[in-house]
Amino acid sequence: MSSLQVFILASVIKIVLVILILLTAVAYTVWLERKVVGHMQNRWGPSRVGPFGLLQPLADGIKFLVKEDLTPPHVYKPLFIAAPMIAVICALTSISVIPFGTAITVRGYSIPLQITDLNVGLLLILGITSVGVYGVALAGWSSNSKYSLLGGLRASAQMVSYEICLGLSLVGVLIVSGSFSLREIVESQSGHFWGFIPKWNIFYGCQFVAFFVYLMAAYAETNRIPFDLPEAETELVAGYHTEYSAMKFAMFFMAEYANMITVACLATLLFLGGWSGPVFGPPLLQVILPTFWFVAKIFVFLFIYIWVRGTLPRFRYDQLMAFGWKFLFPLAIANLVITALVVAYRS
Amino acid sequence: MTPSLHLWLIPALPLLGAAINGFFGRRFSRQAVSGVALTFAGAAFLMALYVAARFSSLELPYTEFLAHWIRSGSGPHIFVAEFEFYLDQLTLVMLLVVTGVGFLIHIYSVGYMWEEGGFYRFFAYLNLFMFFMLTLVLAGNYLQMFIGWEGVGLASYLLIGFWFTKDSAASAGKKAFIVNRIGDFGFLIALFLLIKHFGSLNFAQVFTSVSQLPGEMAGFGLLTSIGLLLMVGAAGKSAQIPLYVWLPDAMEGPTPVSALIHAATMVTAGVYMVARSHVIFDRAPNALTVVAIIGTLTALFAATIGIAQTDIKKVLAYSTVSQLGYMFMACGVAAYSAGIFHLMTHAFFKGLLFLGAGSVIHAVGGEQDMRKMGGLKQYIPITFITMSVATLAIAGIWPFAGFFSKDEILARAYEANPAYWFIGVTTAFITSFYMFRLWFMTFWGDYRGRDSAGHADPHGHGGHGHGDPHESPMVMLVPLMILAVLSFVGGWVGIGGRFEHFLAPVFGEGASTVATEALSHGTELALMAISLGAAGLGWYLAYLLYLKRPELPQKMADMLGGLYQAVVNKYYIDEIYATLFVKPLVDGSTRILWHGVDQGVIDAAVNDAADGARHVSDAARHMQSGNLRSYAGWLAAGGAVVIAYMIWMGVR
Amino acid sequence: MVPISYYLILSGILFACGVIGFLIKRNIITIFMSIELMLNGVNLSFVAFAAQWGHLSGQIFVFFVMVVAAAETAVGLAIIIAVFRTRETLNVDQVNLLKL
Amino acid sequence: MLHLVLFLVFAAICVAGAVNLLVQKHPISSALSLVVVMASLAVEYLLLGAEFVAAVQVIVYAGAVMVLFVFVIMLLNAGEEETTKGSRVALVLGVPGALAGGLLVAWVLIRHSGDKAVSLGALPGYPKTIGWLLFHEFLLPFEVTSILILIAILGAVFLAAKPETPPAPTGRKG
Repeated sequence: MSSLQVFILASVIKIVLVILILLTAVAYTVWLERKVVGHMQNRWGPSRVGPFGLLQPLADGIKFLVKEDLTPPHVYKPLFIAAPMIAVICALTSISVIPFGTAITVRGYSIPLQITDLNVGLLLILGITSVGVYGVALAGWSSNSKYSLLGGLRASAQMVSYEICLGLSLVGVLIVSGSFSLREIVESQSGHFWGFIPKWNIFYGCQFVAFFVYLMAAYAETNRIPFDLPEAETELVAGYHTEYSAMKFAMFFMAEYANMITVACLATLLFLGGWSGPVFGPPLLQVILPTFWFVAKIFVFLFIYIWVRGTLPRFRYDQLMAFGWKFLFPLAIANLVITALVVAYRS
Repeated sequence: MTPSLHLWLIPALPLLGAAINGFFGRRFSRQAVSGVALTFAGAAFLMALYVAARFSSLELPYTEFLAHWIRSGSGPHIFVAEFEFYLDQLTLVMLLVVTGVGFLIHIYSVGYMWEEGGFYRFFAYLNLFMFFMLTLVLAGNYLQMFIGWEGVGLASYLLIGFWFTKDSAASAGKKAFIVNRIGDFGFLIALFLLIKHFGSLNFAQVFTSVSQLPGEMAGFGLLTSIGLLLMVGAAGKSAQIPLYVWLPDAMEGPTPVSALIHAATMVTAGVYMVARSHVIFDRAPNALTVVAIIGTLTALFAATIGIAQTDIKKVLAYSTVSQLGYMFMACGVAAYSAGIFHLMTHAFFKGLLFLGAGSVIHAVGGEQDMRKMGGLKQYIPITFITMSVATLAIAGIWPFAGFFSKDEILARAYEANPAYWFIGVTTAFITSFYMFRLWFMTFWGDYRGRDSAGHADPHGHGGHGHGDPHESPMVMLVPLMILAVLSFVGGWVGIGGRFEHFLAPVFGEGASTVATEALSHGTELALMAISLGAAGLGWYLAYLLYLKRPELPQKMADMLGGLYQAVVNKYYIDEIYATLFVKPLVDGSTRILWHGVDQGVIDAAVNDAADGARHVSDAARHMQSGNLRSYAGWLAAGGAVVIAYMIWMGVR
Repeated sequence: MVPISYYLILSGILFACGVIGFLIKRNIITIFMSIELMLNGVNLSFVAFAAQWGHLSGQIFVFFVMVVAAAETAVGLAIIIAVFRTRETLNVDQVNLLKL
Repeated sequence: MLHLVLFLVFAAICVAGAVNLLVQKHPISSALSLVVVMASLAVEYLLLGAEFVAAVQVIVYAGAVMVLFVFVIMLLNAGEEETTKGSRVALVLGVPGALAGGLLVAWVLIRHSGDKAVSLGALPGYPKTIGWLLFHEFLLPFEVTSILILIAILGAVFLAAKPETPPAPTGRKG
């Protein structure tokens, strides 16, 4: 087999695998959230379908698929249909540059655990995330409903605002690691300092402020509590997806959770050292361990997501804007300036 | 090298006084205003005295440089005018006259103007006048002299129109200013000619250049033109035919102003200027002849008008014109020092006459008509005595000041041309007549003012009530007394040609010495006797007509008829001027300049341009539709044109 | 291998579309988008020229154009909002008070 | 070959998007066409090797500028475009002018641009090199644009703020 053929074959396998895993992960993140929040609220959560309710996502999926797909009158149909697709496509595409671990070697071919490695991988994710806004905004607009329109408006304003903080928080990391390539960023974080502390950006690069800003901005970007104003059930009756049902609604749902996972991956890669961690044991274990660490860190991140959801109330809209522009934005800039100065001093 | 005299202080001091009074006087009390004015005028006088005291130790002429003024051009065509001061004997005489008489009149004014509104304004103007007059006198070049020349005109205008709410005063001020402008025009052209031909206005340089030129014995050359143009200027300032008409009207100003400006100092500036430019006139005999003729005619002409005037100040005004004519006559026969001598004595006695007249007017509550006076000698004795001295002086009675100076002029005129002398003596007779007429009408006989008292000048001295005439306060009388003394003794400096000798370095030895020797002693004595006789005759005639037989003048007037009317109406000169010059000028301006040029051409051009612009804009504004897309359309089309043009021109 | 002129022609087409959009569209927001389209056309030619001359300053220029475009968008849209508040229309044919 | 195919495909998308922008009556459709144009332009940039420019194109233009457009369209609830006849000049003079200008420029370009062709990624615009240039050769313009941005933010806030109330959150999208 020529190397091109190997490349194409490996790519196809990787794409299929990643999509399968991602969709499953999305489904089980929903389950996890319901379960965890349930326990936090002294309930059981899903427990009827399968052991511990583990088959619940499957049941939900079937339900969405077979439900009647209602299209309300007076909607602008092309966009009404296109909007959830845009949302889910953008959510799924951004996973393509995420590396899940070191390269593995199969029959002498080194295959990186990543669909594609780009010089500007991080920028690609940012770009795709920002394009993802259209899904929400257009859904709100095309529904021809005032709740949806308000939700769409809120979503677009909020996401544009917080995108700036998100981007600025990442610039600090970029300065420390000096690359846009996610793999290189992770590799720059391997090793330890002072004997035991891992050289993660959050520790070694002193990017804990950036991490905090990133965390906040990520919550807002993914429309999660406490910043879930575009879909605030009590005010806007689910906001931009009020008029959606069945599989279209499911697409928004999937997009949201896929985005959560992407954001968690990104946080892990940029701040928490990616797949770096203690590697030991037999060769097979050594292959699996980095990916394990990676998944574990994502899991922790997702858990914090759910934990926050179970804990914090929702912001008011002007508070959201004030928090973003008057607190996070200056904080991110201060972090950027200090990081730049420190890096300049070190070199 | 003589140490600096700080001549610049002499004009600068009154200027400072004028500035203080002019800017802050409104808040000052009258005492403070008069204090400031008197201090600075007096200081100028003291400076002048100091200069006189140092005079014998100076290298003459003494010049003092103050500052650079104009520098233009370079090389041989450079023109330079500096602020500089020039001091010689002539300047010193003028300096003393101006500051001395000026200071006395300042003192007098404090009393005279005490009741008037605008007290500070008056003294500011007066000090300003002193500044300009002293600048004129001390100037080191013609341009600086011109500043003073224009400045005294300005001060004169301001002071004639001092009571500017009175219509006649305002128009008299304007008349003085406009008539003076005509003269100044001639003066300016003379200056331009000087610059053109001599490249300088500095006295020393100009006179040096001129003295190297040959005299223009005949014809009409450069120097003659300059001389005549200077004479035009002098005629304007010194009220000579044909530009004398402003001076009688200038009597609308307060009386001290008439005394200072329109008798003693400013009007003599023309004489001073001619005397100062004697180098030019010496080489232009034709111009000098014109000066002499104008002076002689003016002397006679104004004197005849003076006979019939009833306003006390008008009489003195025509007298002034007449006396100025004498001075020009003197200059015209190249007897400059005689002219200056008469200038000085005239300053004393004419200043005194005006001040005395002011005192009389003050006494009778603002009345100026002599027919309503009479018998005032027992009411105002001091004024009477001083006025008498002045009258004797101007009539030319020995040994008063006027005798010496007038005699000198007449002698020199006789020497030049007996016709001048004859007219001069006739004028002396008429002068004596109308002056004694004034004297008798005012001070002798019975007081005729009671029945009609109350017709006081609205700006006059109504505050004094309408009772009997009363003597003026001391502050007015002291200057009168001092001037009376000067009028009495002032002529003695001329005895034996001392004054002439003093001025000889300025006017050159030749003219004066030759002149004195030309006349035999006997002829001189005869001439003296004749002029004394003429003066006596004038006195007798006035005594006869106005004291002994007061009904006679009316009869004579009836007898003379038209001639008398002509004299009363000043030969209708004002009317003739109005018909000949003013009306054509006004009509011409109205028709040609206003309706024709201004409305027809300038306004029409402006209006048509505006109309045209509006029509074009009316058409073009449709482009400016306010529609964004239209603008973009024009832009796109224009862009296409530009691209096509660039490709056409081969820009790749 | 693609000739540079292809890129330039594409950029020209985009620019012309922008100009024509400016001319024929009535909605002020769409007109504004036409301007963005023109800017994008110009950007493409910048990048193409950068490739032709082998110098990156062409690409740098694109960044400046983008910055200016972003600033322009912010201000322009704010103006549009202000105009809409007072005139209650987005049709430029009805926003024509700026005339004699 | 692949290069040419990619170029043609995305150029076609690009032109289609641009034409669609003109044809569509509703501003939001026009806006989405413009997003398509920009996205395909990003691909063209990639073909020219300007990967950083391409990424920024997507982030800034598609992700921020056009979102603002959509936001404003939604905020003002802009409806379908009315076809008013406010300007004859634009149609009579402007469109022919624009077409003529475009044709002239195209003619010049085709005549004079020569046969120079670029291969895929001929001049890679790496972020590092671009950044280096930006902070060395173009430092002053860079700083000036930052001031421009600041002014634009202030201007936008001021303009969009309602006169009586403090700036509304909608005005802060600069």
